[in-house]
Amino acid sequence: RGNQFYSPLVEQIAKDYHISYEELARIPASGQNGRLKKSDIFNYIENGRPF
Amino acid sequence: MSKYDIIVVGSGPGGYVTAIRASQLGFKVAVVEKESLGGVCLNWGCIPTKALLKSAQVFDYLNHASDYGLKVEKADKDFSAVVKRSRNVAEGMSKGVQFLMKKNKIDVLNGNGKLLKGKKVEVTDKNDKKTTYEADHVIIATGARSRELPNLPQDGKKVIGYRKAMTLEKQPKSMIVVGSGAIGVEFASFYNAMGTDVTIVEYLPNIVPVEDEEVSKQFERIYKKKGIKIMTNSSVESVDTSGKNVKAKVKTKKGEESLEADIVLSAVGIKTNIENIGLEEVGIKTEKDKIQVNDFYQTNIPGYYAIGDVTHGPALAHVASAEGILCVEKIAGMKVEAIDYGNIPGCTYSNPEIASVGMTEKQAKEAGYDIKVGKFPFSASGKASASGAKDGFVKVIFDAKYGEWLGCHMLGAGVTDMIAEAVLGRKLETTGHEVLKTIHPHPTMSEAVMEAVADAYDEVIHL
Amino acid sequence: MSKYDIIVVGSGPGGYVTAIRASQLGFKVAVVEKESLGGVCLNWGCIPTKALLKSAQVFDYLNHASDYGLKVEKADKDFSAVVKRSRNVAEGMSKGVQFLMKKNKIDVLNGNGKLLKGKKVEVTDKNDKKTTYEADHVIIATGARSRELPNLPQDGKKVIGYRKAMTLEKQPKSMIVVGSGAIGVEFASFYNAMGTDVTIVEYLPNIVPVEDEEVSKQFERIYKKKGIKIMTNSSVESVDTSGKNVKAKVKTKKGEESLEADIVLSAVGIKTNIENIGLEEVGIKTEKDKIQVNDFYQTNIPGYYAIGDVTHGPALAHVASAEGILCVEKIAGMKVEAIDYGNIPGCTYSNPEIASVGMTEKQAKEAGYDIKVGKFPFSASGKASASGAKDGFVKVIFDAKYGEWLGCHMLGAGVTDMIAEAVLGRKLETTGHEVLKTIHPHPTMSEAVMEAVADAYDEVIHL
Ligand SMILES: Cc1cc2nc3c(=O)[nH]c(=O)nc-3n(C[C@H](O)[C@H](O)[C@H](O)COP(=O)(O)OP(=O)(O)OC[C@H]3O[C@@H](n4cnc5c(N)ncnc54)[C@H](O)[C@@H]3O)c2cc1C
Ligand SMILES: Cc1cc2nc3c(=O)[nH]c(=O)nc-3n(C[C@H](O)[C@H](O)[C@H](O)COP(=O)(O)OP(=O)(O)OC[C@H]3O[C@@H](n4cnc5c(N)ncnc54)[C@H](O)[C@@H]3O)c2cc1C
Repeated sequence: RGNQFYSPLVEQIAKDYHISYEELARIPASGQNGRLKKSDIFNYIENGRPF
Repeated sequence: MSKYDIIVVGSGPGGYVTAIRASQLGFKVAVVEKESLGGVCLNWGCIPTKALLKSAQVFDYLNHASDYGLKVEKADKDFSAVVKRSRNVAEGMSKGVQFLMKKNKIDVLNGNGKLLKGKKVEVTDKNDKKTTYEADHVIIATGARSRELPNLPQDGKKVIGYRKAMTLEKQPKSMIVVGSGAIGVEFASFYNAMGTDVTIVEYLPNIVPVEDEEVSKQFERIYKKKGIKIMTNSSVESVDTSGKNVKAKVKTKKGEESLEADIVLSAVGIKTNIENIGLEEVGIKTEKDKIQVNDFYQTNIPGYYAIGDVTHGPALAHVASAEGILCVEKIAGMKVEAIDYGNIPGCTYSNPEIASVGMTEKQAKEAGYDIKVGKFPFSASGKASASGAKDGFVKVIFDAKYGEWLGCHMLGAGVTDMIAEAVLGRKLETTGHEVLKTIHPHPTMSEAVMEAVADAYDEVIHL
Repeated sequence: MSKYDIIVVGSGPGGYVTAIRASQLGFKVAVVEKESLGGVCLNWGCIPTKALLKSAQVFDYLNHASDYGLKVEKADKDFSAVVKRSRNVAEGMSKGVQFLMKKNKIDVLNGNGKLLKGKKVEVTDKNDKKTTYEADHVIIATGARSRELPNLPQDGKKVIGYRKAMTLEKQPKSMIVVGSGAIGVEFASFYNAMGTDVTIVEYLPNIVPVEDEEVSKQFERIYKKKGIKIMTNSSVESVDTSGKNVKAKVKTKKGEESLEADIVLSAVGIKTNIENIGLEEVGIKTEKDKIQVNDFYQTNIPGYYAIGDVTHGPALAHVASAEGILCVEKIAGMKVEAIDYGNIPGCTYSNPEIASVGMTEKQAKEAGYDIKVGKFPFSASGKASASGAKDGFVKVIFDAKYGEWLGCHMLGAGVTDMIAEAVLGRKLETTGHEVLKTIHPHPTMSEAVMEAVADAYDEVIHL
């Protein structure tokens, strides 16, 4: 699962959208210390998964 | 002319906390205050009411001592001593702020502040002496006061606001509380415990109307059991203070009723302090009684900021403080994250207490979520039984799809200290699973959170 | 011969919770109990002691009524009524378990259980009738009892264990409590509040020795102020019960002292119930008085499991329950995560309360962490002032490198309900930053958590 910690909610959403940990790692994170938030992952999905 | 990095106008939990954080960040700071340090919260709000409510709680214990195997011969309250204790606590806190100002090398400018163009603040002291100060950043934190309704003018004697309600010389025999938000029901709780005959008049269909409907309903049942009269869907049309008592005409769904009481407490919300502080002169925009700001509390005029009750968002002390901290951290160039107004806890320190965060069941449904709801009543909790505090419950709401914790609603003893778990959990974007697998200590009231989550997923043990 | 999917031996918070979860998962379940449903916890542990402590708290309020502006002419306790209330609460909870067993269609087999080979359990009822039952899985949850020291033999009259200590017919004038773990100091708290002259004798250098040293020290100061005598680095060498009182010879660092009291309470830990339950016959391995199990509570013999006090790990009710749930979820083939024994909260319901989770400062240092420590005393908390509960503090420990929340230690009113935030935060692998930016409601005791974290990062506001 890579070296990054993902919140349980982000993990659930990623699972649902079949987003791998490699892909998750590319999503820009807006939380402190690079924490990836629900809003980040949904922004990414809405933008058509550009990375 | 003295020059500061930051001048904060108003020293409530918005203003004084802002000043301290700014000083920590290396700014030279002054705070302008025309009354007492600490603002409404410390002097006329959060703190003195909690002191009154503590006396009420202890009095309640005295009156129910035999439930605990104890004997009391003659329990009584000394109303003026109760009020005096509350004032002492408030004064102590205000002195504490004074100490904090000194410790953080913050100048306190006593007097009425008015904004001038060019990031200047004119301070008029009690001898009408005017001094002008300059700053790089001016932060408005002038807060709010009790809102007056045209048909409920406060005379400070028989029709009163919150300040008078916490400093009455004599305990009223009867009281009509208009409005059932946190402030209204807290006073209702206090005066009912003291033995005053209390009637609550609420315009909306439910008391504590911002809460989840189940909380409101259960709370209403408990209040009624305590002997508090509750009139919902009702509004006070007019008051007549000419006689010995107050007479209030109340419009209900069934028609007009006439009530009589020693005192009417108007607790229908707040009015911001935005008049005569120079907003127009500087050109700062307001909207619906609030100063308009962006995510970082900047007004439309560069160098001027506003935080706390004077801006949009819930009028709560912890919100005012958080906004102020964020505002100055942004000024200091720190990487900050905007406040998530969806994750602000709201608490009512009545008996029983109410605490909640996030969406109510209704809001979650209206937002289109497919939800899982769980509920655990304290009547099934071992700790609640041992403590004689079986009223209330914890209710949790999850998104069925991803497991997001959409809302948490608590009613019961001590829940205002328990809601932090839900706020942190939501901040960390937990799902129900992690809460369920977080081992809560036994026997505690907090186990009810875990059990409510279990109930949402049909795994509850003690139901 | 009746056949079950799962037979649980012992119905404490380990056993009965296991049985309920197993039933939810579709198993046919029986639970064997030789005494009362609910085990030590409901009948002789967690619950009845908390009922006693609640009476003590209320009695404390009665005695300090004037601090709250209240008047009490004559406050007294009715010791036997206090005890009776506690027994009633315990009975009510035990009946609750009975109801839960029925509701979940769990067979309760009354009698003494003994394991036989081939996953069988022989139950001997009170008329000495033996019946043998068969199961696919046998779970041992026989718990523990008060440990007896050779030089402190319990006669149940003047030298007693916890059961007797919560059911004394007469309040002792003086009491020596041997051992200052949670159980010892809870009884010390109760009897001190009731007016008994209490002396604590502790072998180790600090009372509540598993807690962070700062907690122990502060707790000791508070206890001494209440008039509790405390002897640390001391041990009871022998007791003489031949006279009217008990005479205890206590070895201290300074030499031998002789104490006298009505009663000596031995609270020096527990002894597991592993004798005569068939372990040897079946071949189940034990080690240092505990049944050996793996991460999923399987013993060395397939089909036999053990959970709760009878196994390694802290002897706590919430641990027993969590172990049982995990054990049957694993049996059911669910994907389960082993319990993180580093994240188990421990609570002491004395006055003030103690709650903690994770490492103490000393442990963190010994583990080689470079740490940041923060502390916020309740004396600086507005809510604590309003409540008259300024004793205590919240202390937090973070790893300086990655920000991991290594430990949280709380002393004060209501902290046993506040520790859940730290447990959940640690479960979700938070860093200090998120806790700091989680808006805690004002005014609450829980703000102290946020402020302690702020202190660790030199951002504390109210100090
Ligand atoms: C009865 C009551 C109970 C409450 N209980 C709670 C509670 O339990 N929890 C909670 O979160 N919130 C509670 N609140 C709300 C809380 O008090 C406010 O949200 C909070 O005080 C807002 O802080 P603030 O700093 O924005 O403004 P304020 O606290 O209103 O402070 C504004 C300060 O500015 C000063 N000021 C105004 N104009 C000027 C000027 N021109 N020049 C100089 N000084 C000026 C005022 O004198 C005042 O001191 C309660 C409110 C009331 C009335
Ligand atoms: C005074 C006191 C206060 C405590 N307070 C707390 C607290 O506040 N919080 C906390 O977490 N923990 C507390 N504890 C500890 C807690 O009670 C135990 O950790 C918990 O009860 C362990 O649960 P268990 O299910 O493993 O065993 P137990 O609760 O000991 O239950 C074992 C059951 O098995 C039955 N049994 C034993 N042998 C047999 C047999 N051969 N056949 C049939 N039945 C049998 C016993 O009768 C008993 O009912 C306290 C303990 C004491 C003594």
